[in-house]
Formats: sequence, structure tokens, C-alpha cells
Amino acid sequence: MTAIPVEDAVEVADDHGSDHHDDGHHTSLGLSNMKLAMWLFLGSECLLFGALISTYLLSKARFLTEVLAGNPEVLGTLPANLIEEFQAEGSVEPLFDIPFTSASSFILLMSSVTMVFAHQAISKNDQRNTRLWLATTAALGSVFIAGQVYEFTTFYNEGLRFDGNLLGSALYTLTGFHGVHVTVGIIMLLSLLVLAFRGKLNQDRAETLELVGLYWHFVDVVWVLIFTIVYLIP
Amino acid sequence: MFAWGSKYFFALSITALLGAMIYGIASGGDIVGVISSGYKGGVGDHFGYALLLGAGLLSACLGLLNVLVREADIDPDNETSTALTIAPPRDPSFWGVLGAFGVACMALGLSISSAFLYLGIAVIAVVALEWLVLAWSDRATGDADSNRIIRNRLLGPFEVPMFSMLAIAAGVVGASRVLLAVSHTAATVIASLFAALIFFAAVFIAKSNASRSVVAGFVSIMAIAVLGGGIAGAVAGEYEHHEEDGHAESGDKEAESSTEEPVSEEN
Amino acid sequence: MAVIEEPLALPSGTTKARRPLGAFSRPRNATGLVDWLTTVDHKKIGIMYGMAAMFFFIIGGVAALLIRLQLAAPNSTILSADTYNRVFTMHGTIMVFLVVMPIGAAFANYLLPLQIGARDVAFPRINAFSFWVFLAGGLMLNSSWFLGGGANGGWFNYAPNNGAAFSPSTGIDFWNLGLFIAGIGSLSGAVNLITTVLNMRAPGMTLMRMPVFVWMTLVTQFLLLFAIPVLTAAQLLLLLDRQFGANFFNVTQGADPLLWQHLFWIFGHPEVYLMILPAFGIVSEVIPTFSRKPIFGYPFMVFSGIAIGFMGWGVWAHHMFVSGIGPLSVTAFSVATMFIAVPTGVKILNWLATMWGGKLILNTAMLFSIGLVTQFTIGGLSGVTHAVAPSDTQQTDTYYIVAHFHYVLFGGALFGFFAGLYFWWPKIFGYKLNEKIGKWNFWGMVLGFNLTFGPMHILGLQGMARRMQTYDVSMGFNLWNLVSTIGSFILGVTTLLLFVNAWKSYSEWKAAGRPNVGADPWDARTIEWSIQSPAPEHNFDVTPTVSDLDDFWHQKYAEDDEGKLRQVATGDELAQPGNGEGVHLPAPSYWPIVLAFSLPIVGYGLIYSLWFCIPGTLLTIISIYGWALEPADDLDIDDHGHGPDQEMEPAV
Amino acid sequence: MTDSITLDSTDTHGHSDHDDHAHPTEKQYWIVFVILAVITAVEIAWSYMGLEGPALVVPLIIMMVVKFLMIAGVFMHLSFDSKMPNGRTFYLCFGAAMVLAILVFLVVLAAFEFQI
Repeated sequence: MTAIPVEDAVEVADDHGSDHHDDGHHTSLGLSNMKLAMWLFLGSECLLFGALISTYLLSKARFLTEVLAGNPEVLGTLPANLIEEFQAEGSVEPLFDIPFTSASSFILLMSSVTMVFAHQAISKNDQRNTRLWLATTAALGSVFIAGQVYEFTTFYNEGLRFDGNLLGSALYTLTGFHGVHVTVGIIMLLSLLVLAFRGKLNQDRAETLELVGLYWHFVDVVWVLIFTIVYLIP
Repeated sequence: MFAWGSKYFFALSITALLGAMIYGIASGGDIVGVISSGYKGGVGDHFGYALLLGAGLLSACLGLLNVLVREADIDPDNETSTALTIAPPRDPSFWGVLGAFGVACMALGLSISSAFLYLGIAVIAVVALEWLVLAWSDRATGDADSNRIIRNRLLGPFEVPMFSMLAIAAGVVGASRVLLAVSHTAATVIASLFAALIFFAAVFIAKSNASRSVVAGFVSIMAIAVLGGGIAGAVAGEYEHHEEDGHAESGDKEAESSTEEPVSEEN
Repeated sequence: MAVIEEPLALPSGTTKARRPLGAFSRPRNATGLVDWLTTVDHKKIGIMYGMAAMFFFIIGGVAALLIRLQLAAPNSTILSADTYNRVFTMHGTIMVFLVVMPIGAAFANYLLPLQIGARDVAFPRINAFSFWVFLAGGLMLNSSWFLGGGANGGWFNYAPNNGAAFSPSTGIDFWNLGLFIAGIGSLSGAVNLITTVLNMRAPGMTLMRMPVFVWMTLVTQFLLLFAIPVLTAAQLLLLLDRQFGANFFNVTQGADPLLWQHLFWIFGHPEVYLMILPAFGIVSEVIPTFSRKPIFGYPFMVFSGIAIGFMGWGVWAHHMFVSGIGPLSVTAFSVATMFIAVPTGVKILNWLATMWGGKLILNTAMLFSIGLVTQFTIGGLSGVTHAVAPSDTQQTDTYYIVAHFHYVLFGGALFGFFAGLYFWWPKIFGYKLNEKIGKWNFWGMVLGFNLTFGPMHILGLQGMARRMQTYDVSMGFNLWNLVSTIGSFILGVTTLLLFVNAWKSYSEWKAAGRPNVGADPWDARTIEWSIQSPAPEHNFDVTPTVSDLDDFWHQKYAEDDEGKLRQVATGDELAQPGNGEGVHLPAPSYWPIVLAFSLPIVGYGLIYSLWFCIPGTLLTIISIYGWALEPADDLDIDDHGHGPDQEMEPAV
Repeated sequence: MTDSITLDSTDTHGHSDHDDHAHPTEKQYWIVFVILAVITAVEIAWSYMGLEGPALVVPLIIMMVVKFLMIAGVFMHLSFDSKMPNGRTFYLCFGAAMVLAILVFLVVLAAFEFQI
């Protein structure tokens, strides 16, 4: 924006630190430390979710094998109607309520676009819309979480227990872990909102909001993966 | 080194810790178990013991933080002026009211359900904390503004996350009760409509010059819708999917949409 | 980051009035213990890492000696079978997670900013947090000694033995949660140090001018960044299994316990490399200095390190050849494992070529470096025999494996760290360690080390299984076990000579009136030797401008008219005077230590009573917000004082 | 700040933070959002087609990857940030993790397939 002084534009290092001036005011790569750190953190999160998704896939496959083979230890953990449906379909698909989860996915997608609008608003130093979009993103995130509470309760009512069988453990863990990430994201958004209402979230701190945004979009991206891998592919 | 703010917390801590031990023994624990925090043997009633112990530890932490942080911070000039100026009147405070609510909840909980008891205890704990810090910060210096700053500096790290979590919890619990009270299809529709309403209302507000009060009105109506719907949903209970009894469900749906639609038109 | 900058300091010395976001003020002018508890200085944090590692080293060492004592004679009953299980499990866990990894972190913390010419790391408070959370996790893990005994499932705690059904005592919970918490520290440290290396380099310090140690640390931190989350995921599953009744490793529900092995070794094999690479980096600094030659094939050193980092991800299943992963997997991982010997061999050859024809100065640091090259090569060669699956099938779970990994970890990593200690001691503490005791230290350790672990090759091939509590006279293991035990006590005593040396050298130095050791006592090559010893708090008076690899050496030596290399200046002539006027340092903070020690409260809560989790979680949340809302008393902090640890906002 | 300035200024200064010229416009965000929504709708429709095996899975995976790339590229600004000097670093750090995670865990799942 207009706030970038010409000198800064000239001074910034464009190769590996050859015109690095003083301690920390400019960085070797010309990139922000915090943003770099955020990307590194998100990189490590990829491995974490990768491990959990593979755990889910493996556990689900093993669970199905046992259900189809009629292992009494496994069958004892589920109500008869679910077992029949699983055996008839040869998959755990009957458990899911695809229309509802699709709605949840749309909601999270909407919250991603409202998040970028919040970032755009703060870049223009538009306080009103920054607050508006932050609040909207947080609200949509909360609706997503409410949907997850609804979904978990439904699974539970259908007879799927966390400590019952492999499917329950893996499904609740994977989606619950994602839900925790969303909740942490909402807490971050609301904290920003409080700062914004106290007038402490100005253009200088656009990057803070951008970092929260990166986290938020990452959580959305993880849901994109989970939605396809867990829900749509039987 | 120990000004009276930290003394307050330390005294509170010691009282709570002693209380934890006495309570533990009184409710059937043995002395070794009580002293070793439950590592060796019983502590009697776990909940009460853990609560008192937690309170003791927390106030010890607060006292320690005070010693480390806050008291090194008092401006000597202001310190002396405390004696000279009359303490300014406090800002109107709702903590007393909330505290009474907490006591009522607790009383209710004793006779009805333990959930109310826990809620009441939590509310009272929050009120006590807020009140303590407020009372203490009001006497910290002679200047009301700096007192408020001191209060905010101490309580900001508590209030911001607690506010965030309460807001999320209220929204999530309310909305999920509504969803659970209706059929699967209705839940999908309500969730989609609700999210779409938020989204498009936000788009509309962003594009228009809707005044502050209109936005505030919209937000409060939404909040009331969620909370009211949540209470209605909780009262109605969970939808029985194998019965043909959609009465509560359709009623809820109408209640939801009737509050929502006028709002969007209003904007 | 901040383009719109506020004035750093007014001429009058007062700073511009500003309204902080809230929260607590920062500790100011802290001294003594409070200074150490709240410091964000990477050098002090590095020293604390080192001291904590030495503390755990003694615990782990005592455990090792107990194991050897038990095995000294057949049918020994010094330790019960259960105690023995706990002792060897804790020995392995402590040595890997609480000794070798943090010593690497200690060197990385102390040296990295100095070697790249930075004032501090990118996020000083996160740096302090990384250390404290490592310490909190380590202490929690070790508190299990007093709370019902340590973990007893081997350092990898294979499923389903690690489940509540087979290991009902709390040892494995402490193992799980302690390492979980320590892992948070490794992860935040990795983010921090990678950002530092990439973004905080002095002008002219291009990537290919960075010292080899910095490169190896960078690779190490990337390995940590990507490996720790996999372990965390596995530990999360174990936590849910043990504490909340999940079924991830419950075989009766059809679970496949090999999942644990896969996840553990996906972490575990990069772990092996992230333990050895810092030591490789250290000897790559020591050998050129004392060979009076530049490192041979610098780019090969760098790229072989990177190659090790990459290939380390493709070989994990060689730990699982006998677990029934199937012939295809065994073949694929066997081949991959053989290939990883190549970049390691490149490094060995490069060190040899560096020494070749050099004017070797065989002081203690150099001896330990040569010790690494030789001992690690032995361990590497026995490692190649493991890559061959049929041979490995014979050796799995025998003392041959124990011999192998002690040759690479003790003979490799720890010898490298000792070399580093002797080399950088004057830079860190301002005095040199005694060479005479140092040589005793080295030769004693070489002797004790080979006596301890050499015979284990034979024992292993004779068929002695690892982790067995005792053996019978008729098995024929008596002689070599006795030799090994004798060796282990020689090793233990001579290792302690380091502490004796530190104490004696210090008292002599103090008695002599603390003479200045000089900025550059070894006539060394890299820029950390261009500042005073011990390194001043602000590191560099003026950020150096770098124009070469081994820049400091190039300032000291230049070619004369005849093309001969001549010294044009001494290190002390070139050294910066150590005048820190006008340098703004990041302010210390209470929050890292508070946040770090709030986590074990949650951990104990998960083990004993979930009610404890409430105050723990509250304290965690409060300290995160206290941290995020902490006012920056020092304006300079704005530029590199904050981290994006999820909830953190920059506290301007 | 018009579009022409956006293009010109991108290469001349490397301040990622505060360099908002390089970021997409609101219109682009809307377009991407609509595309994402449409892809999601197609995904759901596809899952209801009653297909089985690769015919079901392969298009779903492709759509998932496209969505992933669009969110990472546009919403997380990767494709814009990577155009500035050294901006590729973000790309590399995250991409390396992503590729590593995919490869490693595919191998794990494959290993379970080939297990005896």
C-alpha cells in the first residue's frame, strides 16, 4: 500500500542476504519471519494429519474385514441394524449422512472466502469490514463445529462408540482432531475480534490476521481431504 | 517485597489448600493421601478436593505472578498518593449480580441436577476472581485510569480466551441442540440456510452502508435465535428418527425461519 | 516485518510513549536465577540445554552401568526382571531424547546465530520456550522413577505390549506424555531455527557460504520438523488407547499393531540421522581447523548431508525386517538402506581428504573428531550388514544390534559432541580446557568404549538376545559380558573426566586472574571466532559482511606476490572489541517457562485424575495469552521477538 | 492501486508482508469460491452416481487435488507469494512436507497391502 516507503522497496534484499542491513529489520530472504515460520508449522501439520488419515484408512479397512468375516468381538460392539447395513454394502458408507456433511463442507468453504475478505479489508485499513468478516468467519466456523457436534451425537445414537471398535476410535479421532483445530482457529479469530473492537488491530497488524488466515485455510484444506477420503470414497 | 496484593492471593491459596486437606479428610480420605495429592491413597470426594486444590494452586500462581510482575511495577509516586486521594467510585459492575446468579445456580444444583451445581461453582469462581482483582486494582494507585489499565493487564489474558470459549460454546451448543431436535433432512436444510444467511447478510452489510445499529440488531437477533432455538431444542429433546412425530421439529423450524427472514429483509 | 517503524530510541534515552496491549510487564534488569529463568538469549539457552543434557546424561549413564552390572556375571540377581526392563527402557529413552538430541540443540542454539552473523534467533521467546518445554517433558519422564517406576517396553515401546492390557503400570504413560511434551519443544525449536538460518543471515552469507555445521543443523531441524509430528500422532493414538479406551492397537478388534511400528520408525529413522548430523557438522568444523586446510569438497559435504536427510525418510522399515512386512517391502527397504551408505561414505572420505596432507594438530578436540571418524565407520560398516535382509534376520534383537547403534551413537554422536565441547569451550566460557586431562579423557573413553561395545558384536553373533535380564552359565556368554562390564566402568569413569577437566581448568583459570583467552585461540576459520571470548551478550558489535566460505580465515590469510599463503593479521587483531553500545536486545520474558511448565500439569492430570487437567489447561491458556499480549518494553523486539505459535499475536 | 501497478511493483520490492498489490482482487476470490463450490457440488453428485472402483475414486481424487491447489494457491496466496523474490521458499517448505507426507504414508498403506 501507500505505506511502503520507497527506500524500503529499494533496500530489500533480493538475493541471499547480499544487502542485508541491520539486525532483523530486513531478512535474508526478504520474507517475513513469522510467515515463514507459519508455513513451516503448517508443513509439520501435514505429516500429523497424514499419519491420522492413514490410521483411519487402515483401521477402517481392518474393521470392515472383521465385520464381513463376522468376528463376534467386533460385531458385539455395534447394534444389529448397523452391522446388517455394513455387511450389505460392504462399506461403512451407511453410517454417514452425506447431505449433511456436504452442507458442512460448504460452510467451511464459505468461511474460507470470508477469511480472505477479512484480510483484504484490513489491508485497506477498513476497520468495519475487518470486524464484520472476522465475526462472519468465526460464526461460520461455529456453525461447522455445531454440525460436528450434531454429527457425533448422531453417530453415537446410532451405536458407534469411541471405545467400542476400530471404526469408532479412528473416525472420532480424525474428525475430532480436525474439529479441535477449527475450534482453536475460532478462538484465534475471536481474539482478533476483541483486539479489533479495542482498536488495536490496525493495518500494521495485517500480517497477524494473514497468519491466522493461513491457519484457517489450512484447516479448510484438511477438511477438503477428509471429506473426500473419509466420506465420499467408501 | 510482598505488597498486600500478593499477600491476598497467598492467603487465599493457603486457605484453599488447607481447606482441600480438611475437606479431603472429612469426606473420607486419609492424611497421607490428602497431603500427597492423591498419589498415596484416597482423598475422599475427588471433585471437591480437586477443586479446592486447583483453586489453591491457581491463587498461588497469581500471587507469584504478582510478586514477579505487578508489584515491581507500582510507581512510587502513585503509591504514596494513594493515601492522599480518595478512592474513585467504581465503574458500574455486574459481577455482584452474576455472583448471585452463581449462588442461585448452586442452590438449584443441590436439589435438581449436578450440572447446575458445577455451573454455579464455575460462575462463582469467575466472579470471585474478577472481584478480587477489581477490588485490589481499585486501590493500587490513586488514578482511576491507571487502575483500569492495571486491571486489564492482569485480567486480559483470562478474559479474552474465556470470552472466546464461552461465545463458541454458546453458539455451538445452541445450534447443535436445534439440529438434533429435528430430522436429518431438516438439520441439513437448517444448517445450510443458517450459514447462508450469515454469509449473505455479511456480504450485504459489507457492500451497503448499513448503520451500526442495524448490524447490532441483526447480530443480536441471530444470537437470540441461536440461544432461544438451542433452549427450545434442548427442551424438545433429540429427534426420534424411527417415529413419525415431527411436531416439535416443524415447530422449531418455523420458529427459526420466522426470526430469520424479516431480518434479512430489513437489511 | 514492520515497515512502518517506530523510532527505536529517542536521543534523550527515553522511548516513545506507547500503550501496550495489556498483560504483564516484562522482567527488567533481571539478575541471578531470575535472569536465567527468563532469559531469551540464545547463548544462555544453549548453555542450559547443555547442562540439562549433562544432568540427564548422568541419569542415563547410571542406568547403563546398572545394566552392565546386572549382566557382568551369569544368573545375576542385582536387578529384578521388572526393574531391569524399566532400567534399559529408560536408559534408551533418556539417552536418545534427553541427551543426544538436546546436546545437538545446545550446539545449534549457541553456535547457529554466531556462525551466520545474527544477533539472536528469529523468535527468542519461542527459543526459551523450546528449552523449558524440553526440560519439563524430560523431568516429567524422569519423575516416573519415583511414581511407580519408569517405562518398561523398550525405548520404542512396541504395540500391543504398550497397551494398558499388557503394561498396566503408569511407566508407559509417563514415557508417552513426557516425550509428547518434549516433542513440542523440538517442533517449536525446529520452526525457530529453520527460520533463523533462512532469514537471519549476515549480509553476504549465502547458503553456500554457511559453515557445514549450520548446514547440518538446518537438515537436522527439517528432519525434526517433519519427523516429530509422526511420533506425536503415534503417541496420540497410544494416549487415546491407554487413557480413553480407544482400539487403535487392540488386536481383538482386528487392529494391526504394526501400525505403531511403522509410525514409530517413520519418526525413528530420521531421528537416527538427526542425532548424528549435528556431530558431523561439528567435526566438519574441527577437522579443517586443526588440519590447517579448508574442508575438502564443501559442496559434497553439504549435498551429502541433504541427501542423508532425504534418504533417511525412505528406509524406516529396515527396523522391521522380521516383523512380517512381506518380501516386497523387505527387498525395497533393503535396497534403499544400502544406498544411504553412499552419502555417509562421501562424508567420511571428505574428512579423510581434509586431513590428508594437512598439518595436523592433535589436540583433544581433533582427537575426538578422529575418534568419530574411526568409530562411526565401524558402526557404519556393521550397519551395512543390517541392510542385507538375510543377515539382519540373524542379527535382529541380538547384541550385535546393540553394538552397532552404540558405535554410531556413542562413537559417532557423542564423540562429535565431546570434540565440539573441547573446541568451543573457550568461546562459550572464556577459558580452554586442560589438554592433558583432555587426552586422558579421550584415550580412556576410546578404550572403555571399545571394550564395552566391541565384545557385543561377538555376543550378538553368538546369539545373546538384547533386553534379556540374565543368562545361564552354559550359554557361553560369560567372558565377553565381563569384559564389556569392565569396559563400561572404564568408560563411565573416563567420561566423568570431562567434568573434572571443566572444574580444574576453571579453578586454574580463576586462580590465574582470569586471563583473556583471546577471540581466536585456535586460529579458526568461521566468524564466531571474530568476537570476544566468552561471546558478549549482543554477539556482534557490527553485523559482519561475509564474502567467502570460512570468511574469518580469509581475512587472516591472503596470498602474497609469489602466490604463497601468508598470514596478514591475527584473529585477535581482527576481532571485534565487544562494545555493545546502541544494540537493542530482545527483552526477557516470564511466559516461556510458565507456559512450558503448565503442560506437565495437564500431563499428570491425564495420568492420575482428569480434574488436574483443569488448572493445567487454564494455566496453559492464560500463559499463551499472557505471552501474546505481553507488551514489548524493548522496541526492538518488534522485529524478531514474536512467534506465530498458533495463538500468538505480535505484541507491539 | 490499479492492476497495472500491481504487476509492475511485484518484482521491484520483496516485502511480502504489507505487499498487498501482489494479492488477488476481490473478484478473483469470488470466482475461485464459485469454482470451489461447483467442484464440491460435482464431487457430491459424482459420489451419488453409483459408480464403483477407479471410475468413482479417480475423479474424486482429481477434484480433491484441484480444490486443494486452488485454496493453497489463491486463498493462501501461495501462487502469488511465490512470484516475489525468494517467495518460492514458502512453496518449497510446504510442498516438501506435503509430498513427503503423501509418499511416506502411501508407502505405509502399500506395505500393509503386501504384508504376509
